[in-house]
Amino acid sequence: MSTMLPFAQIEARPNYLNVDYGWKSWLFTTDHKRIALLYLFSITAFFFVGGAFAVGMRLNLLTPDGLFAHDTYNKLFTMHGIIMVFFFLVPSIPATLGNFLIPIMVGARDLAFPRINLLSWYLYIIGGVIALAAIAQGGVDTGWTFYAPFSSTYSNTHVILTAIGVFVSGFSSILTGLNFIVTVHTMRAPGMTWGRLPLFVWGHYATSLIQVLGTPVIAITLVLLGLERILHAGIFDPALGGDPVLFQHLFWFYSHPAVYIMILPGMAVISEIVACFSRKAIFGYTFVAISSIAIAVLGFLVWGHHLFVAGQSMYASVVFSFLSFLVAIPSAIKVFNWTATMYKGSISYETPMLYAFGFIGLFTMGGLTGLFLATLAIDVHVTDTYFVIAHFHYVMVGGMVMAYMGGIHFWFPKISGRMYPENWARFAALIVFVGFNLTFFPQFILGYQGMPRRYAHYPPEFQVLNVMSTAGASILAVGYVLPMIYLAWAWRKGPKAPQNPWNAKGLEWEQSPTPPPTFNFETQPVVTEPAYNYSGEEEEVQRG
Amino acid sequence: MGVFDIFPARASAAAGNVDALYAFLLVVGIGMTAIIFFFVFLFAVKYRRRNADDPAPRAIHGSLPLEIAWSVAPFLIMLVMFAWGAKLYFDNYTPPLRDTFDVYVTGKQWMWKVQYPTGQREINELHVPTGRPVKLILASEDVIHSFYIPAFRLKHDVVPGSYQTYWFEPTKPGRYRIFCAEYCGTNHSDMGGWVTVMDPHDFAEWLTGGTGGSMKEQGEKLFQQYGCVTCHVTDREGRSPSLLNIFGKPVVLDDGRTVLADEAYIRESILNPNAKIVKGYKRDIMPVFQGQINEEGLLQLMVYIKSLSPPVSAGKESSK
Amino acid sequence: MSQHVVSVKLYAKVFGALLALTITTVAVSKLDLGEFNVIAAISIAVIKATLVALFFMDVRHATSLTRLVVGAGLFWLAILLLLVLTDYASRGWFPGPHWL
Amino acid sequence: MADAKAAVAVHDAGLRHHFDDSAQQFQSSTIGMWVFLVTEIMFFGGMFAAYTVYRGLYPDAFASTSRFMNVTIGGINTAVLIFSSFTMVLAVRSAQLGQKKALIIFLVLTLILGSVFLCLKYVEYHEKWVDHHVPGPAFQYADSRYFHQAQILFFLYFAMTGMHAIHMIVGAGLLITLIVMAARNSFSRGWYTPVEMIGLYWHFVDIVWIFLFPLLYLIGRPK
Repeated sequence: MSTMLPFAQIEARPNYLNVDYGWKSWLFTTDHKRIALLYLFSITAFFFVGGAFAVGMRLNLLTPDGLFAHDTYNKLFTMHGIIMVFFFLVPSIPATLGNFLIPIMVGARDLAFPRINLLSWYLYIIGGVIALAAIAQGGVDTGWTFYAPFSSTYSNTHVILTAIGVFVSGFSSILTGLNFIVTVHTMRAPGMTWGRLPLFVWGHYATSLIQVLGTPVIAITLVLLGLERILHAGIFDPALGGDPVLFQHLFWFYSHPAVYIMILPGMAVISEIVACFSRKAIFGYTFVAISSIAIAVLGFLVWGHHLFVAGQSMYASVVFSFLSFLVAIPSAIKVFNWTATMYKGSISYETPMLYAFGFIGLFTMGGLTGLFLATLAIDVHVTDTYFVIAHFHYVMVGGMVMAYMGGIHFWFPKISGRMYPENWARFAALIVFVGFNLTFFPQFILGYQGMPRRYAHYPPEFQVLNVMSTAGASILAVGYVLPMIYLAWAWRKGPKAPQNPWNAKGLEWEQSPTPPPTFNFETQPVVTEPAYNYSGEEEEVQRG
Repeated sequence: MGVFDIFPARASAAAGNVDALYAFLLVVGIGMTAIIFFFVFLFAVKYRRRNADDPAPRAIHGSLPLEIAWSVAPFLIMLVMFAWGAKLYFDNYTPPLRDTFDVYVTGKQWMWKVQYPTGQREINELHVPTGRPVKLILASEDVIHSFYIPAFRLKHDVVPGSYQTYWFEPTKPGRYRIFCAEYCGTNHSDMGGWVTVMDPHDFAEWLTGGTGGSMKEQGEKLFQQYGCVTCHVTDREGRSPSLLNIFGKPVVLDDGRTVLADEAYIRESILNPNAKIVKGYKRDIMPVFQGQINEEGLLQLMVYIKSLSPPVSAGKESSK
Repeated sequence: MSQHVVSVKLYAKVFGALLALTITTVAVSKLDLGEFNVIAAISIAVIKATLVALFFMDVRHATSLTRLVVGAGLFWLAILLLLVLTDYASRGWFPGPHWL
Repeated sequence: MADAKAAVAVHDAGLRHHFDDSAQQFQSSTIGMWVFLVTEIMFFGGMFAAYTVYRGLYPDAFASTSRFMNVTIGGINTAVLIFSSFTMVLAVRSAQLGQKKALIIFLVLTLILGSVFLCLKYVEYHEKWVDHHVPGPAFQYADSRYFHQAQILFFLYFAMTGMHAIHMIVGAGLLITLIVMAARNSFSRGWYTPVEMIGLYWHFVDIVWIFLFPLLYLIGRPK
């Protein structure tokens, strides 16, 4: 453990925040920590833009006849989907926590390509601005899935402009993935073998594989869609000999692995939090690490389960259904290993751990309902209904956003040098858990009862459950606004954080000061013990 | 249907099978969730940190047998789900080959046009008899829609440019909702309607009510008008395969494949004849009709061509 | 830096082989081999691509990690092509498999 | 993205501050470049998937379009591009040996050959423009049976060769920066990473064309 500096001097010592001031030091920085903060503020902004659209949708669904005109509602759910998927969920943890922590966790001074990292943020902002421009001019009403031939021929909204926005921000995701892969391969500190890498790094390595291998396919799909919309050559238009199912194949080839881009970083954060707050090594470290890679690889084989009813041949559907069950196993292994880690641990209930409990419970429900959708006969009944909406919100909001909030609270001291108010944070976590379940559990029932998704008006018999869902959404909104307030307050006025407030293991806590200097370490770190060595055993132990 | 009913109204035998599978999945799902919630709660309380300076617990790095157990066990349960789901999927999407009551449904931006072989036409309404397999032949005139009847637990995307089919055998008379389940534009949420299940007696009565020129006659007119009859029926020079008695039977193609002469095959052979050439016949003989015959005309031609293959005498059991 | 320097002669030989293969593929396309036209064209292209990759892009002396990255790229391209084709290839099959 | 590869020499011949030694930096650049090339494989892979599907669905229409593909220009272009790959690899070799003059000559040769390719490509596109074979409202096709299906093939033709041409133009831009840097003695026996990386990129674009040529030009059933 490096020597503990008395409180007073911590602030004086130069760190990545106070080493330089002024907008130039932010907009032209190549320091991965500052780029992480740039991403943090822009992603939070997009999260609340997407959230505003969600509030609009829930208000409209209070009554069977809806509040808004059809077109407005169609644009609301489309923009909610696009902003949340491409501008919040895909970049969130990798671009913020990943950017900030991976170099420190592997013991490097920065990512492999710092300038490409800055370019990645600029591409994200340019893509975001283009998408916002499309919204300002009237938005797009094709759904975030842009299905042809509606998007290529029949919709008269700003499809091409939005597609360009998503296309540009896609390259931001590719470059982040490329940066992480090269950093993990070539810039690990001496002693930091693959078997000692924190699971946070394993999770992001798997995510980067998907970002690098999947995103280019949606880039070319959007280019073809844009060309089709201009030339009407018929590549996706059945009236001119094209096949709209081909668009769905190319779209979902990226978009299903994209949901693993969203959840794997969440799992990565949860592995760290559960190990730290149980004060115990992760149970089955090798299995949890390898299951991240297994999810990344198998994730590319299963996209056909989005096309069971779309006109795909029955034999292909059977193949995709079987593969979709295979991909569920690594996720199950992770959940079992987290639970087993808590066995005989010494568990404390700080906020990150509350979010971890929430994640494990809700992600389990989200994953299991995924099995419902992988079962062919059930999918025929429930696809394109609110059952699917509930499933992916359980995984994305119940899983990913909970892990994101948990990660932000867990590393907030390291990032800002300050502590957040514990009781307010616990209260907010509770509200998020309650609000979330009230919002999305009724949608499972709505889904099996047959209420289709993307409906501006719905039959009266579905109203009661919809009102419950809207009520839940308002609670959830409060749950998301609270952290904004107390974290902003804590950034300036929170109590000074010691170097390792949670007594956690890992280079970022033990060998890097809080907040870290520009090059992360005063002396080059050397790793001598296995990851999560909370029990203080000296020698290398045979991995489970 | 009550507000909190987890099983909506059921109007066909297949719906019962799907509900049984759903019940099985619910049991497995709720069971697994309960196990996880129980253990997380138990460990969180039992092993909570009493005071700050508790000794760090001993590391347990993992156990291979446990890892294998909780990988293989879920996989076996999943195999049951997979096989059961796949079987029902094939049953529901593969119509019986003979004596089904065929209804032609065409999706158009924001309405469903339903046509019966006897010529009746309806908008957003479907009338079906109980106790007899009803086969839906689905087409679309513009974008992708999806003909969804929750009471039968069935839907299928209606992809323009091809026919999709599924079938059901209604059991409970009543009125059930029809929805469009694939987003198709502005009034996607208003593109619904009602399916009325009637017992055979009332249905026969209803059927004789509205009589327009039956689809078969209009199909025959088109069959003459486009000159199909000259090659496919009267011509004996063998330039093109005869269309008598071919519907529902396998057809051997020139590249050796065997294809079933169903609606999709006939439609494709009209619009894009070179796609599948029957063994022993030459390519590039039949003109391409892509873009010349609209959906309605195609459906009428289909009914007429099917009438050229009279169903085999009722005695033979339909192979399902 | 990659220390080994390759002789110009070897590069010239590879260059000659590539030109020869180009001429061959054009010549082969003139013959009527039915289905084999496509297979011949693609296999010649694969040979040419492998030559460029091994010699010109120096994958011969590359680290095993680089070879892994190249292999992964081709494997994922294969996933995209093959799984999309499982749908299109099996569309025309007999609709009802009676074994299930 | 490309400029990041042209790192400016700071002290130990181009070593950037966050790397321990230049071997680590070179290895990072190589892996980074290859990972980028994998993203390019998947990028073009999407179009190859669309091509494969439509060629499977409409073999006759695709075969009938081969009459309108100018195989001679295609063949010459293939030879030109292979030749440019050859000069590029010689350029990298001379950079390895620190022969500045030879490096510049070969880079200029590669640039010229790339421009020849683009000019021939322009000639082909113009020929198709005149024949009304550019997909869109003005598209015409001799054989009315395959009007729609041929338009899809020409759409794929222009999409794939167009995307390839854009990559050629970007490659030409990179070559120009390399020539300027070489002229300014930025490279040495110890550090010539940008030359090697852009060489990899150039060879990749050549490999894409090696697949495009037979698939788009040589699909006709000989009459």
